[in-house]
Amino acid sequence: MMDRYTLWQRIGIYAGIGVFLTFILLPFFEMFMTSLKPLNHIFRSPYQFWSDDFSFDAYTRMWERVPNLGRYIWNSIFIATSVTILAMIVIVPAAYAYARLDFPFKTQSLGLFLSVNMFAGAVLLIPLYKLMRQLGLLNTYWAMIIPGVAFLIPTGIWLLRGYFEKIPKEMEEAAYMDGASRLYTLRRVILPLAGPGLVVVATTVFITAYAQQYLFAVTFNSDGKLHPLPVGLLQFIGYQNVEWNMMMAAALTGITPVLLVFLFLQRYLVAGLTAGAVKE
Amino acid sequence: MATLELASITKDFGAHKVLSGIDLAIRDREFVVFVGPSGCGKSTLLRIIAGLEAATSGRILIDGQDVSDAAPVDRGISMVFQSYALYPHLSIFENIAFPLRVARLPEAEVKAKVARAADILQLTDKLALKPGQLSGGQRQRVAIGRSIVRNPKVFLFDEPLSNLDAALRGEMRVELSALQRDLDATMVYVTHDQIEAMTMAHRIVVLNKGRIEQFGSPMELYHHPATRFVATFIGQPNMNLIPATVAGTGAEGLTVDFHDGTRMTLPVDPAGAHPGDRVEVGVRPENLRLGQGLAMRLRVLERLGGTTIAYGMLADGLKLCAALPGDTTVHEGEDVGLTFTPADAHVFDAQGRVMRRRQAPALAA
Amino acid sequence: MATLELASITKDFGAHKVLSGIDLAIRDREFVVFVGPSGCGKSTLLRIIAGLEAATSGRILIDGQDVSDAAPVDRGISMVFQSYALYPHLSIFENIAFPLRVARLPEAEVKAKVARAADILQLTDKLALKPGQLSGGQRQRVAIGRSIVRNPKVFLFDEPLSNLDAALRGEMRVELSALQRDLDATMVYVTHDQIEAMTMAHRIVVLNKGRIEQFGSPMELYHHPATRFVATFIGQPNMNLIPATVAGTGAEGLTVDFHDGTRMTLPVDPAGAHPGDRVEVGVRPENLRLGQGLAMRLRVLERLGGTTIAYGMLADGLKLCAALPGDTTVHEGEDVGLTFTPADAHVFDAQGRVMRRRQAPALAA
Amino acid sequence: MTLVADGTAAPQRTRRKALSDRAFAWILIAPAVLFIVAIVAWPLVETIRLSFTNASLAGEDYVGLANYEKLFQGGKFTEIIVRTFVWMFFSVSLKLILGLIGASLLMAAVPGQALFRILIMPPWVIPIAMGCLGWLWLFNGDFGIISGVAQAIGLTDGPFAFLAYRNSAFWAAIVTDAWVGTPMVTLFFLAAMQGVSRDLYEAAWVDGASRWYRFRRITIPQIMPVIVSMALMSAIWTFNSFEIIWILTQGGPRGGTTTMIIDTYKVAIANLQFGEGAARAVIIVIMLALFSLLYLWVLGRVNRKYGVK
Amino acid sequence: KDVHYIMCGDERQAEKDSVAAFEAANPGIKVNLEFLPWGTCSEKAMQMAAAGDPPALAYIGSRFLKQLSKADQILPITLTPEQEAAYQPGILSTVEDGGKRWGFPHAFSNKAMFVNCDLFEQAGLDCKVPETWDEMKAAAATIKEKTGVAGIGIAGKDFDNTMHMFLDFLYSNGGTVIDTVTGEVKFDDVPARETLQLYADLVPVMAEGATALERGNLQALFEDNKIGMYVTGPWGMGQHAAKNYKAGPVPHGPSGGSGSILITDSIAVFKGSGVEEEAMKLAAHLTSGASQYSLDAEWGLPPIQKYEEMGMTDLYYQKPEWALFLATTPTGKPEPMVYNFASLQAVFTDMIQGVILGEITDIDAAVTEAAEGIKAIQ
Ligand SMILES: Nc1ncnc2c1ncn2[C@@H]1O[C@H](COP(=O)(O)OP(=O)(O)OP(=O)(O)O)[C@@H](O)[C@H]1O
Ligand SMILES: Nc1ncnc2c1ncn2[C@@H]1O[C@H](COP(=O)(O)OP(=O)(O)OP(=O)(O)O)[C@@H](O)[C@H]1O
Ligand SMILES: [Mg+2]
Ligand SMILES: [Mg+2]
Repeated sequence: MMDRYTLWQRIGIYAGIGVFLTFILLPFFEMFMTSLKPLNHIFRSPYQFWSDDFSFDAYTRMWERVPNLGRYIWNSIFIATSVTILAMIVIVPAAYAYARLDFPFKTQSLGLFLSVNMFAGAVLLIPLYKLMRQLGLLNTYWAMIIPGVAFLIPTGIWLLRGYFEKIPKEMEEAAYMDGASRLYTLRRVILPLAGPGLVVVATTVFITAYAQQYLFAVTFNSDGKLHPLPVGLLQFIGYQNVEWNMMMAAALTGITPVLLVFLFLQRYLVAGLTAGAVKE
Repeated sequence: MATLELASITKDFGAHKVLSGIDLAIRDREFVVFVGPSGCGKSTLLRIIAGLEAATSGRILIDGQDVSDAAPVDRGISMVFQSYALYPHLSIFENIAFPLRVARLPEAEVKAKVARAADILQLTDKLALKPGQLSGGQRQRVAIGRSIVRNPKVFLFDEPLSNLDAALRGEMRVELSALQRDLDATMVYVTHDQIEAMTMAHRIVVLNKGRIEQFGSPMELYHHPATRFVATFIGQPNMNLIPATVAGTGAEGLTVDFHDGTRMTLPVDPAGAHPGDRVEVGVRPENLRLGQGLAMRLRVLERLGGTTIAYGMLADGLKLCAALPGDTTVHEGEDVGLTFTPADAHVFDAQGRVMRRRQAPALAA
Repeated sequence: MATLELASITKDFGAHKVLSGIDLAIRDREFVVFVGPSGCGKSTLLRIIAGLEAATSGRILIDGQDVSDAAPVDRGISMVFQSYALYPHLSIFENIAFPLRVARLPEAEVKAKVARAADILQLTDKLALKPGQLSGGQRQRVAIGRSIVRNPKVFLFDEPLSNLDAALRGEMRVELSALQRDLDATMVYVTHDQIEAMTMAHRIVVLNKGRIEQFGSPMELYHHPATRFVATFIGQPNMNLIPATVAGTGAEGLTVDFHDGTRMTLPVDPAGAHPGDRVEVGVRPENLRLGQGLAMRLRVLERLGGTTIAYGMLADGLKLCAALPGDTTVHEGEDVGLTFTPADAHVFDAQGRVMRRRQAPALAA
Repeated sequence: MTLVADGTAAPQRTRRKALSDRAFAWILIAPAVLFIVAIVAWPLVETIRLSFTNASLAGEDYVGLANYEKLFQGGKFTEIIVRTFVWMFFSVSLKLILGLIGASLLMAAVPGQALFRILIMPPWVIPIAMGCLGWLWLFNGDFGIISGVAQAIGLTDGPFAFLAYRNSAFWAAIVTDAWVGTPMVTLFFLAAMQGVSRDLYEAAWVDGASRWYRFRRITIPQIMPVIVSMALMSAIWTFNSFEIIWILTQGGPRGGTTTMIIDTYKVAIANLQFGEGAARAVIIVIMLALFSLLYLWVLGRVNRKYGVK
Repeated sequence: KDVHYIMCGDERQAEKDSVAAFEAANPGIKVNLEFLPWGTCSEKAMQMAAAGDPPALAYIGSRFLKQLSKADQILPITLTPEQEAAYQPGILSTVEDGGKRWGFPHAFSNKAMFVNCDLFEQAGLDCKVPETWDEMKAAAATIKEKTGVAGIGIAGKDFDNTMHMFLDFLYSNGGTVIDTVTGEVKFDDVPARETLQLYADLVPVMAEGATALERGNLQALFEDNKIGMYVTGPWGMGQHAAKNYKAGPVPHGPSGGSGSILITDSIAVFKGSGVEEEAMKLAAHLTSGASQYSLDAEWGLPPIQKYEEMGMTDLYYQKPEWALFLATTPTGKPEPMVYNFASLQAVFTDMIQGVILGEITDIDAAVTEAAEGIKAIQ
């Protein structure tokens, strides 16, 4: 379109984006600054943006201070990945059923599914704990994976259903005409076609699973080796000191993997939301 | 290769009756086209034949065998969809090979069959591409390729050309006709484009509101439309309908009075008509010519080269359309007279039924 | 109400030259249609006129005033989009009133203007509805309504009918022609449907690869195509092109030899032709008739009622098409002879340029 | 594949097909149903049951509606409900406004656009608890950057501890919650805006509509259904948002940031009064259900009003 | 047998070694030692108990023992006469209820006042720990006036620390919350009013945003010369080792002598773990002489047992700076024992924050109301 921005509009846009990004990134900046400060300099006012004793020390020392740190980061990734895989295994068939098949109580049950979003894990914590105990899952990865999966299923179904609905019905009918079974069609036609949708949903599930690892881990797991990063970070809180610089360094280090995943897939994600989610 | 019979097929969607009492017998190697306005049930009927949709009642016989309950693949039919339904993630080769893969044919056989289909459809050098890299007409051919590798007894097409532009549509029309002859196949073809119907069909089924209005060859429909609906639906531009009153009946036919007072005797079977009855006289634009007769003011002229289509209005507001020779020198806004040969007229009674024409042209083929 | 001049307009998208050196003068009250194959730059040129896109170079004058840098609203143009671009959340009334609301006209004036437009377009009883509740043709009229309330000097249309079905398209074509006359407006209309171009335009611009191939009245283009491209683009079915070799030139015209040995003298201006030159002889299907001449095997017949289109092949594989009278009794697979009057022939040299015909029909209007 | 919708009049064969389709559908959704029943539905039923008992560390006895009665005595709980809705209202509004502004800015075709779109995502991507740690620092009066900069440029003449006062802590929690939620809202709005046909803008521009006019009369109505959807989803998340307030203020000072979920957690988990906590949880669920019904009603109207199919 | 033991804080080598020694001495018992972060560990153990899946034993604030015993979740302990005799006086009272002892005290601390000599000198004061509230108020006011920096740091966040610091001052004014003998609520009395009034008086000179401050923040502020004084435990000696500070007993108010809160954490043995006997054994082992000493030494806490009497020498607390904390231990008083400590804490926090935020102006009424609240919890 020829409707170009004037110089002032352009400046305004960049200024606006600048302010917006400042708001978004400020905490990360603060975390980064903190990670650079030596422990005895962390609490020093007035606020300093730079001082000679800033260094990347914390990034090396944190591995010694909490020897399991690497393990925690790995746990986080492992748990999020497992949640994603398990959730997708459950979500894909269900989303397909809701997109394509007719069965009694279809809309009602979908509504019930979606209403799961109304329950915070915190509200159901005690009964969940009992359940985990009865199933013998306490202090295993499963205790952190399974509740995570359950709370992500509804949104996943809802998102993926949108993609499945976008696949022309004729694709399936054509395969059906050729004698392909439902599973064959699902495998050879539907899933490849829903590829971008699967990426979007899986990424969303992964990110959410990564972001919400605190409550279940703290409650259902007491095995120090299995903790995800957000819980592992608490180890920087000592009896006498909180090692803020190392904690922030560890936090920033720990979020890099997921940021990388996101960076890699964000193209699909933004485009994918246009295609799938925003249909209503 | 096969005959196809439909016996009193009906279809309801809930309370909505979409098809009622469809009886149809399609001959071996016949090219039958379903036409009709949007929503009349063409696609539904085709899908019932394909087995994609279950009929509410009625039976389907292919080669005399009842296949009403058979799965599509067991009916020996194949179908080409309006959207082509190509698999964008598979190569052209794999698209065409899809039915063979489903049937788990050995690789060599798959290769041979796909090669043959590709050869027929001139797709041999495109086999490695993806559907997204092909033009509309080529995609159309891939869809056909997928349907012929299985050697079905009956081919079904649902508006296969409607996504193509005019020039390509004309081309594909010719190709499809040739293909039908080459494959010696029975084909059922759905369209709402009556030019396609007229040019391709051996016989045409005109559907309206879930019923068959008429089933016959194109020329039969053109010259002997059974109803007012068929008459106006077939032929482009549409047939003009001029209201008139029956003045009398006789051996030469029906005598009618037009609103402007003109009286004319038309050579049709006047059975059941009584003086004073209101009828409509149908005249195709191509049967109107300049001359003493209906006085029309020209509104718009469309000069197509070989012909000029003249749109205008009679004094009483009735819109008429005439196809005049391309070299006619008339102007928009001019008043002209239009006349026609009585033998070219169709007459419809108040219920829209035709009165049989006596001097219709001999039917081709 | 306005003239429109384009002076050496060019447009590049990056390295891709889409338009090169477009010069065009459109008269007051003229209905000009841009046609051309897909991607030739029609829409781009229209959008440059509208001001939606900036030309890379060149100037646009409306009523003699340079508007190259003016915003769309200041050019006094209005535009109807292919998608209609109706606002789905606004009522028909508000859709039509949109430009007036933007201009902050008083309520009473808005009401009056919308009412007038709705009246012209027969939308008065639909004003309270939403676009989603209208049929395709009605939406089209709403889009036109929105463009006329502003009293623009020039109307621009980008394929406004391409989303409609055939019957409706025919109807709207007539209505648009009538509207243009009623409003006495200058209109520029883009289409790739040559029937629309031929029937509606006062003059047609044929675009090809970003250049103007020819600019002239429909009959001029039909009878005097300037190039091989225009000749095959205009006319349906397409003109047949038969390769031939120049045998000699003379006062009566150009003598050519066809591949089957037939020799013919065609009444065209042979300037620049030398014996032995390869040329193409163009003959429109409607100018071919049965008779002694080119020997063709009929492949497919399309019986349209008034005419029968015969598709076939010469012995050397050249595909030909002839429009024969509807009552011709030929059959598919039959061998027939085809002939034509030399005066109907067009001759194109190896560069695709036409040789001027000497006995072309008088041009209409 | 399409099924006969009404089973009653259909002949035998269609019914058979429908049945097998049904069975297939049930097989497909069975795992999902199983998960939800086990992990959500059963605990929910258990929570409802607990709400009629005095369950605590010491065991449980049936007490009827006593928990509910106690809840509504004294008006303290009503105060918390009101605060929760105020918190939800402001937080959701802030997210929507920021999301709209952000999405509009990111729609602008300026160089760097792609990079900016990536840069707004981190808050969504990282664990909420970690983001909150960052904000905890930012809000610190003596050592935080906000107070620090404010002092440096003379906005305040001493340190200001945002989390120390009812109002500022309440707003700090809102800002943090908005920060967590804004990227996702922005992303959805961005996607919705990209879905608006360019033709509509061009048509309006040809008619002389300014950018602002186009935003107001085209963009907003066109994405209205998405705005409403996001409003509900954010509202539910915000309502249930626990970690943010817990990490920043633990509901203080003096209950100034205690929302229903914080209150429930304090009672049920910190105080180990499961029965009373369960009653609170049940009230939350009822409120959200009512809220969702209201929303669905609004969404229906919006969809109709804005002509979306 | 598998014995699950929940310990608080980051990993302590001393505790690990003791556990290892125990395992070596008791083949067949495997100890699953888990360190959980402060702030979640006690809660975690109690939640597990509530869900019917208790750990075998857990390190827990003694203040929770009453609640756990009432709920029949933990077992009473029995001490041998030597064990009993080993504890410093007053320690065992923190785990007693209804005539039984409910946990093995495992860590203990008391508090003192730390003053920042740099700031005192800047304000033109002698660096000396104030002995009375009046002196303290005057010093704080002077520092605030002369240096612009807060005179004193008071904790006011929703955190256990807030109540603890208040109790330090209450106990230094002869106040009582609940009579340990009769169980009567004694809070609604003059000492409490005076203490609350003290807080009100200090508001203008205390560190800004006190309602958002807890122990860690105060430590940082002190270290950064942002507060003139504050009350903290013996760990302050380590944390402020590089600073020019002085420490002394908590200043006393008009109605009593200096004192401080005496906090113990204990090892509680849970009922229903199936390994109660082994757990008892382990708890006894961990709290016996050498094991207990090494933990105290590593953590830097006041000695919980009489190590000299056990014949140990070269003790860490024989360094001169420890004199203060050793000397003030006998003046300490335990936390009030109630069935629901969280609720008790909420009452205190609410009252204190009310005063700091200026929302409470009627001190009398506030104390009376708080006393009512405490009674309701009992
Ligand atoms: N699955 C369905 N459920 C309910 N009604 C249906 C369904 N499929 C089709 N219909 C209805 O059946 C009627 C016939 O539809 P059908 O698709 O057969 O029409 P058509 O003749 O193919 O029209 P078109 O030319 O537009 O393709 C329509 O009124 C349609 O609304
Ligand atoms: N914004 C753009 N950026 C780059 N190339 C463009 C852009 N818009 C159009 N083009 C290119 O310019 C050429 C002309 O496009 P234009 O839309 O004008 O064609 P058209 O004649 O209208 O075709 P159609 O009949 O398909 O609408 C095409 O090759 C197209 O790919
Ligand atoms: Mg159809
Ligand atoms: Mg175009």
